[in-house]
Formats: sequence, structure tokens, C-alpha cells
Amino acid sequence: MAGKGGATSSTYAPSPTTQKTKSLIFGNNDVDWVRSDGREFHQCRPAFFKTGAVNCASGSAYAEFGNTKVIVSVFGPRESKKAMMYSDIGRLNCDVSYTTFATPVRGQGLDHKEFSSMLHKALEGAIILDTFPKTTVDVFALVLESGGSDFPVIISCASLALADAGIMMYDLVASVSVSCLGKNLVIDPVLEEESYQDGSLMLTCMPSRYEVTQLTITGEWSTPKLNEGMQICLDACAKLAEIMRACLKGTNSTLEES
Amino acid sequence: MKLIISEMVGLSIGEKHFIQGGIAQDIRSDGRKRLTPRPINVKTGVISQANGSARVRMGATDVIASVKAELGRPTALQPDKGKVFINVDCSPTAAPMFEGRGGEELSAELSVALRHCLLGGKSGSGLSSLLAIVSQWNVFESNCRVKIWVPLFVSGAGIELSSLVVVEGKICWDLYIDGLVVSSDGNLLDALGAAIKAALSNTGIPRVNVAAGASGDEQPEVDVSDEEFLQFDTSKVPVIVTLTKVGKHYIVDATSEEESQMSSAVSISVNRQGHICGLTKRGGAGLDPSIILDMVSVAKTVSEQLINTLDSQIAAAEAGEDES
Amino acid sequence: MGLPDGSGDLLSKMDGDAFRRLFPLQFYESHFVKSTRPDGRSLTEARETSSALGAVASADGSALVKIGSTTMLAAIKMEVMTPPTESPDEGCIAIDFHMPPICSPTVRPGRPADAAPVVSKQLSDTILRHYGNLPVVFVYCSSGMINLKELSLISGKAAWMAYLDIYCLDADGALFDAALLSAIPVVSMNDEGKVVVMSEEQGGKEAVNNGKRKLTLSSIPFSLTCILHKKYILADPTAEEESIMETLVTVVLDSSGQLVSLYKPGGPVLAYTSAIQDCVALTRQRARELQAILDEAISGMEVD
Amino acid sequence: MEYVSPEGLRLDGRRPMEMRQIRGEIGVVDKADGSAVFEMGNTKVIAAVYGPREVPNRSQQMNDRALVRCEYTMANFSTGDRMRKPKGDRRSTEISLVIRQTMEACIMTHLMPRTQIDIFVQVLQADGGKSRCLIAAVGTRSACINAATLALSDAGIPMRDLVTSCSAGYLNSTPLLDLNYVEDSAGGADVTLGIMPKLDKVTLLQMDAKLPLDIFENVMQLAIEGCKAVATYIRQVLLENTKQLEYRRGTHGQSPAYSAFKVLFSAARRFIAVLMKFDGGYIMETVFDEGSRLKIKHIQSSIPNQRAVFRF
Repeated sequence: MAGKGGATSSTYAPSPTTQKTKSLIFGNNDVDWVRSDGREFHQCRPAFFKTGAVNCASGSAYAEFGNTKVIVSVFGPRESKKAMMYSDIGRLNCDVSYTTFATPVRGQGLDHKEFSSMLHKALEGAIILDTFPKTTVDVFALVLESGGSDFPVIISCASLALADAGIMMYDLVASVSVSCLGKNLVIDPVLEEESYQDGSLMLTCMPSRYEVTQLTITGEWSTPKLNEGMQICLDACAKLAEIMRACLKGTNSTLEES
Repeated sequence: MKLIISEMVGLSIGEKHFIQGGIAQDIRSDGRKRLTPRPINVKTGVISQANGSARVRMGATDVIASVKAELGRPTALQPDKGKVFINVDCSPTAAPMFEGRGGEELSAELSVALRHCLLGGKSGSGLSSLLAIVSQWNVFESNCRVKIWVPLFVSGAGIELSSLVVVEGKICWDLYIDGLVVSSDGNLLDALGAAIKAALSNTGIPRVNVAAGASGDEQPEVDVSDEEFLQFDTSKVPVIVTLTKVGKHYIVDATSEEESQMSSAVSISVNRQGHICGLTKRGGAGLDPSIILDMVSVAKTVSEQLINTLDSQIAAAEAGEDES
Repeated sequence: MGLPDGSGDLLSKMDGDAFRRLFPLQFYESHFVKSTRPDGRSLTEARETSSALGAVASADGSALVKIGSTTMLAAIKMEVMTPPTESPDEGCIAIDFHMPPICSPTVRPGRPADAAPVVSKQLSDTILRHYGNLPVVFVYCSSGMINLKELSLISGKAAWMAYLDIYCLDADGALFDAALLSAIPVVSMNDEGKVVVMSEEQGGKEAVNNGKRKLTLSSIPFSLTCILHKKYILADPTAEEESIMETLVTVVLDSSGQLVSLYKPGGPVLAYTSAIQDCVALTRQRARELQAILDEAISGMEVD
Repeated sequence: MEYVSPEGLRLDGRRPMEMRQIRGEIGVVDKADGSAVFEMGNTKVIAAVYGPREVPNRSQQMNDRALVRCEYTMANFSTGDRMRKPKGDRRSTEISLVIRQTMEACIMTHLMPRTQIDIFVQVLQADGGKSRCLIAAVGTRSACINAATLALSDAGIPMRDLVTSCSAGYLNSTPLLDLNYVEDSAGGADVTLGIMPKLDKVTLLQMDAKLPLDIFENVMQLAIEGCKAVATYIRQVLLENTKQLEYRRGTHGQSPAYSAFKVLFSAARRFIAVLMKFDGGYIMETVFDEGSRLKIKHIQSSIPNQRAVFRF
């Protein structure tokens, strides 16, 4: 609507000025610092999952990791909308969007255009596409609030929504990221930690099958560090998958993760 | 993307078996071994209007990268850093499917992968902690312009953003790196990575003299020199090696026919020290974590070779250009 | 059964679910004669409604409202702007209603839903109570229920620009009612005390407004959407009801019971004055319920 | 401003009737059926031709002739100022149309019914220093048409004649051949001409300024001369290319039948019609892959009155 256009240049959000000073917290070579939410370096935020968040969808899930809040709806399998060629396997269509107020600065969520195709790739390998030929499954995600590690949360939440919709999958897909801050590897970083990271590693896997479906690394990593980072993520993914499974079974959906 | 590529190539069942079987037996359709890349051909300075440009050919894959520098303002969050934008376009000349908006999906995918591999993080803040070392200035004269070599890129993961600042918080260089896929026969990401590296080494950023006296909120006046250019030392810019998994094995520098048979591909950017500077995985199929680590170590050995070839090619191309 | 055609015979033979799909109108009517609706409500009963404040921490104020399964998330973000020269001592509110693809099977990414701009316009009309013909949502007008002067920081230099965005998370009818209900507490509750404004003349920072400040609403609007179908009036319709019976009437009343707006977008049923009066009466009743829900939500917030 | 000095020299040192340096090269895009790069001064254009091939969109198929399509794109870095949104703007749509219409006039479309020929023109560099992209785009038209001609010949598409293009203008009371960017943006008359030199027919004529008729004839004559010069060069490039092909065939000792088989093999994959050069003439075969068997649907020589002999 008209409210969006043009206004951004003439106004500014007051928050950036307050952020600048905080960089001191993460002194690069300082080993001992405390994370802003008091967690240990290798401790994830408490994860909360809930399925069936959206009534009109075939399946849906809501995930909350600290301040990161995501809703994913799954529609289908349904008729492919576009006039597409015949396909004997199903199609997966993904879309990720942000609310305008999700980010500290209004409308920053538009920067994440690549998430839609990345989500597609992360899920594609886990879904048994042969089970719904000629049709499309739509996976739509909306980030209500961005509190760091958004994309891993979206992926995990989407796989839960797919399970809720009864789409056949080889395994649940769980995703976790670590940030490299100075000498430390910090799991499940919050927004602030992400903005000062020297490197990041995001791993998506199917824990029961012990297979990695998506891996993205940025920044400079030596081999031992890479091994360490991957191992931390794999362990965390396994735990996360347990929480997700518990949520699907309807038992005790909140668990503290360590 | 996998789907579209395989549709485009349109192989018969026999041909598919031939490709897969060849890879399993370590002899590919064009006679290469699994880990042998195609010969690489680099030409620099192909776009005279850009600050730097290069054209890289690997077999039938042909890409052009250009670097344009424009003066801009640093962001409020990072007043001590310049900005680098990487954008890739797929020309319809490469394949009819890129016509109209058809190439956008692939273009976006390549742009994001390159940003991950070269810029080190979404915010572009990757590895900026290393200091920019200004080493000795090798001044030599070419035909008309004096080149002053200052290694601006020192960090391992690609591009040192703090070296692009002219006046902190006021003026910085914005580097627009544009890639164009002219002809496509697989392994576009590696080719684009190599082209960007070559284009950066060909780039001359005009020296900027800042007029003294400007203070406060005023935008200082600058004088952009036509004669003095700063150049980047690109020996530390990483190269990208994509390992494509076909069947049980993985290959480097896959052609588009081989890519159509892939189950997954891992693109790893490695610098001269052998450190990983970025990694992205494409293709849906899952991979065992140990295979990924194995791929990483293979990528390191392959990258050494690639960096050496590329560096000598760049040097040869630059020498050729200076003579002409 | 009062059915207009022979499908009454079919009803006895057919399985209920199939009948619902094949003859939706008859299915509904067969319930209406018993003064009930398929979901168990009486004709004039609204669905269960809940409101929770402060759902999103990244916004300056937010509320999550559920009416049945219709879910709305409203949040406000405050930014500083230079006020326009024609109204130097006023701020501005931009209201936008979004229907992201997650909310309904009919919305696809890249193509905004048809209903979104309509609701958006209705909302800004209602909240800003502006009946002029300004084509944009930016309304610099102090005649509404929000006093835009309260958004001013330094006259002519700085003022608040409030972006009120309402996201529909689950669309199941009565979108406008839910959107309005979610918007109201957000507008009134937003906490804007924390911001420090640069004052240029002194070259330093000066806290212009310390402490929390609420926007005072001169009156609070509440709305109820009803379906008119034959002689029946159905309050708070679901998406299915809206798609089958097309005549909708939306009545907005303020907290003192004054009529704020009335909206009837066409539809095959002509609304007689008596029907409209019935709708208004229903809305009046509903407004009291909503007021109670809102008060509860706000008091819950203040305890925290 | 003075565009022609009293000594009769233009801003870039050329004489009024002198063209910028031109260069053409065939076969730059390996995957395309035909491709070429063409440079006129600082303007550098790549053209690629795909086809004749099956029409992907059946509703566009024409039963009596081939469908010719063209898309013109400018690279982000092709102009002095970096362009933000190059695709699908009005200017490039217009140039696409001009190129398509010009090329369609010379392609013997009736020989290839129910097929599609795609011409993709990519501008790598547009003359024009720090120019606005719009004006720079106009100046590339001639180069695009010349590149497309070369690419079509490389693809072996039967054509009535080559189409070549060149521009001419009128500034400081002097007719000028092959305007560069500065002269183009001076606002004087600018005639862009496309001709088929052997048939001596004009296929494209664009002029957007006022010009007295007698002067126009002079300018037009100059442009025709330019086009003919370009045509001579293009013919030379093509001849050189054919010689290279012959030479390669000779040294590798491949029999014509063998090379024919290769072409067929690659054609079978692509479900398209293939044109091959054969003993100086052109033979066209439409090959479809049905299962794993190859079927030849159509053989035709593009050279009238010459029967093609072809055996497997």
C-alpha cells in the first residue's frame, strides 16, 4: 500500500545509534565473555514448537526460539497453479517472507530474497516427492520476529509443518547454526551475535539418517574448527529433532536444550 | 534448478549411463579424470569502461566479470567499511531458457553463492579484523598511467572492506561486481569466482584526494585522480571449487551434461593458506557428514592447483594487456 | 425443511459431508431453521475472542488477536521524521494490512490478496476517521480519533512516523473485525519513551520525551461484521459462510455507542433499515464484550 | 560545438567518410547453433542463434514458416554509469523488435515451417563514455544487426542475403559516416540503415530528425556505402571461417559422412532441426529422436537447383 513507499528515505529508526557501543562485548581475542542471554557457548535457546497454528492450511507449525518467532503453513498437495509440464514427481514450492516489524530496522527483512530457494533446497532432499505426482506442495513461511538464527528456525519449523500436513518425508529436517566470534564457536546465535560474527556455519540435516541436506559456511575456517563446528551442529540437530518429534506426538513440547 | 538443467540437456538413457559409468571408472566423456579440471583461459581488461574486467573460459563455459567502483556513503552500522555488491546475470545467449525472466532464478542463486563464498557473511563483516598492511609501493610506468600497487585485500576471505573507505563515515568506494554468463557448459560458479578474482586483479581504483577543511556534517569535497590508481593484491582472494557428486563419486569442473546427473554438489571457496572461506551445498540429496569433510580436503588439494594456474594466467593476461 | 428444490430428498440419502460440499447453501439453511450454525453457534453469537499484547519484541507495541481461528498480529514501529511543512506540529500514522501467503490457500506469493487493500483502506478510514478523498494512507489530519499532534516531538523539526502493520496469520472470515481489534490496543499502548532525539542546535543529544507516553484515543472503535441472508442475520461469519452468502454488513461503533462507520459492499440482499438496526444492536452488544476482552488484556499487560 | 574541424577531422580523429574500426568473430558461444561477436569502435555485441528448433510454445507455431524471435539485453556493465534495471525496459523491447523485423526479412522462413529461430543479442559494451544508458542503447543497433547476421550465417540459417547495417548523420553541414556516441547525442540527424547489399534492398531505415530531402539522399547514400563496406568485411570473415573449417576437416582426415554423423548425433539430443555445411552447399535435416532411434524427417538443400547427395 501507499504507506510503504518513499517513507524510508525521509525517516529513520532510532535504534542503530544504540547498537554501536555494544561491539566491545565481543572483544575478538577475549575468551571469557558472557552471552547476552546468559547462555553457555554451546547451549541453544529453549525451543518451542507448536503444530496446527493456522487452521486453514493443510499443516502448519509455529516455532519460537528466544525472540525468533516463525510461522510456517503448508498447503497441498494441490493442483500446480502455473501451467507447468507434466511431472511424475511432486513439486515443492517455497516462499519466505518477513513482517515489516520483524527486524530492528523496519523493512530489513526484504534483504532475504535468497531464503525461498535455500529453503527449497534444504527440504527437497527429505520429502518423498514420488508420493504426490503432478501436484504441488506449497511451503510458506512468515517470520514474525527476527531474533537471530532465523533461517535454521524456518527450516526446522517448515519440516514440522510438512509433517503436520501429512507429507511423506524420509526424516524430519533439523537445522542449527553456529557463529564464529573471536576464538569461540557460539551455537544458535542471537541477532546481535550474528552481526558481529567473523564467520558462520549453518547445517541442516536429517538426524535419523545422519545425512546433511544443506550446509552453508561463510568466513574463514580451518579444518579442525570446521570439524568442531559441524559436530556441534550435528549434535544439536539430533536434540532438536527429539523436541520436534515430541511436539508431533503431542507430549511436552517445550524442552530446555543444552 | 536441477530439474531445469536436466530438462535443458535432454540426454537419452544410454548417454546417462555412459556419463555415470565413465565417472565410476575415472574416465569422463571428454577424457578427463574425476579430479582434472578443464583448461582455463583468462583474458583481462575486456570491458574498457569498467575499472577492471576479465573473461574466463573453461571449455564451453564462458563468463565475464567486471568491477566498477563508485563513490558512495558507508552505512550507519559500519562507517569504516566500503560496500561490495555482487550481482550475476545470465545472458540468453548462453541458453534460450534464460530468455526474459528465465535466468533470474539461476542468477539469484549464483549471486548468493558468490556472496557467501567471497564476502564472508551476510553483513559483509567477515574477517575484517585482520589489518590492512600497506607494503612497499611498487611504482612502475606503463604507457600512460602510473600504477601504484597497494595490497588492499589482506584478509583471507575475499574482500577487505575497510580498505575501501575514503573518509570514515562519509565517503567510501562501492564496488559493483557484475558477472555475466555468456556461454554455459557447467561449473558456472567456479568460473565466475575465477573471473571475479581476475577482474579484481585488473581493477584500478582512482586515488582520491580529500579536500581538507570540511567538518561536521558536510560532505567533504573530493578530487578523483585520473592518473594514479590503486590496485588490489588478489593473491589471497579465494577460489571456488565445486565438487559434483554423481553416483558414488565426485568430480571437479563438471560440464552441464555431468551436472544434469548430479545428486548434490558442494562449492567450497579456499584461499591460498588452505583455509575454507565459504561453502554452499546445492542439490537436494543428503550427504553423510564424513563425505563433506572428505570433499573439503579434496577441494583443498584441487584449489592449490587452480590458484597456481589462475595466478599464472592472470599474470600472463596482465602482461599481455600492458604490452598492447 | 423449507428447501427450495428437491434436494431435500437427497439430504436423507446423502452423507453429511458430501451434502455440505455439494449443496452448501442448503446445508447452511437447514441449520438456520433450527437457529443454529454448523459450528454450533447461535445465529447472532460471535466466536470465541482473545487478545494478547506484546507478542513481538522487535516492535514498539504489538497485539495478537484471535476471533475463532481468524488470527491477526498487529505491531507498530515508530520512526522519526521531519514533519511536512503544512502540518509542522503533527506526526503521522501509516496503516497497512497484509495478507501473507501463510494465511489462506487462496493467497499466493507475489500476488497480493484482493481483500488486503480493501481492509487496509477501511482500517485507516476508521482509525484516522478521515472521510476526505485523500488517495493515500498517509493522512495528516487531526480530526480523527487519534490526535496526531501527540506524535510531534519538536514542532517543525521532528515528529513520530508510526508504521502500523497488521498481518493476517490465519484468515477465517471477519478479517476487518479482527484487524481492528488488534490495531486498537497497539495504537494506544505503544511505548515510545525510550528514544532520544538529536537536537541539532545544541549539537548534542537531548531527551525530548522521557517516560512512557500513551496515545490517547478519543474513542475506541469496535466493529462487527454480519451476513444478511434472507431473513437471517449471522454475526461474525467464518470464511466459508462469507464465500457462500455474499451480503456483508460491517458496523463500527465507538465506545460511547456512536456509529462510526457502516460498510455494505454490495451483495444480492437489500438491507432494510430494520435489518441494519438489528446489526447495530448486535454490534452494540458485541462492543461491550470486546471492551471487556480488551480491558482484560491491558490489565494483564500492566501486571507484567 | 564543432564536430568537424576545419581540417576535416572529427572528434575522434576520423575523416567524415571513415568508419570506426570493425571486427567480427564467429563461434564465440560454443553451445549455441551459431554465434558471433561484432565490434564497432567501442561497441561490442555478442549474438547467439538457437534453432531452427521445435517451438516450445505450441500456440506460437506457424505452419507455413519459421517463427523468428529476438531478445536484446544490455549487460550491467555495458555503459559508463552502472545500470540498475537492464531487462525488459521499453528501449530494449523496441530494439529487439527492430532486430527481429530486420532479420526476419532476410531469413527464408518458408523453408523451415513449424520451427523457431531465436536470436539473442547481448551488448557487452556500448560506446558512450559516461553516458546515460538510453542513448547508448540506440547507438548499438547497427552493431547488433551485424552481429546477428554473422551468427545466423554461422548457424547455417538460409538467408536471401546478408543484412548489414551502418549509421550516418549530418552535423556541421557535413554528412558523417558511422556516428560515435558524442556525435549521436549531439542531436543532429541520424540515419540508421540496414540493407541487403547483393539484392540492393533496404530492410531498415530509421531517422529521427528533420533533414532536407536532397541532403537526406546524400546521407543515405553515405550510409549505403557504409553498409556495403560492412558487408564486404562480413563476407571476408565468413570466407575465412569456411576456409578454417575446410582446413580442419582436411587435417583431421574426417570423411564428410563422419562429420555428418556427428551433427546428427548431437541433433538427436536436442530434438531440433539441424543445418550442416556440406561440400559448399547447405543441407538441412530435421531430426527427431523417437525413443533411441533416429529418424530423418526432412532433407533439403538450401541452394536451389542443386540436389544434395547424402548417404548413411
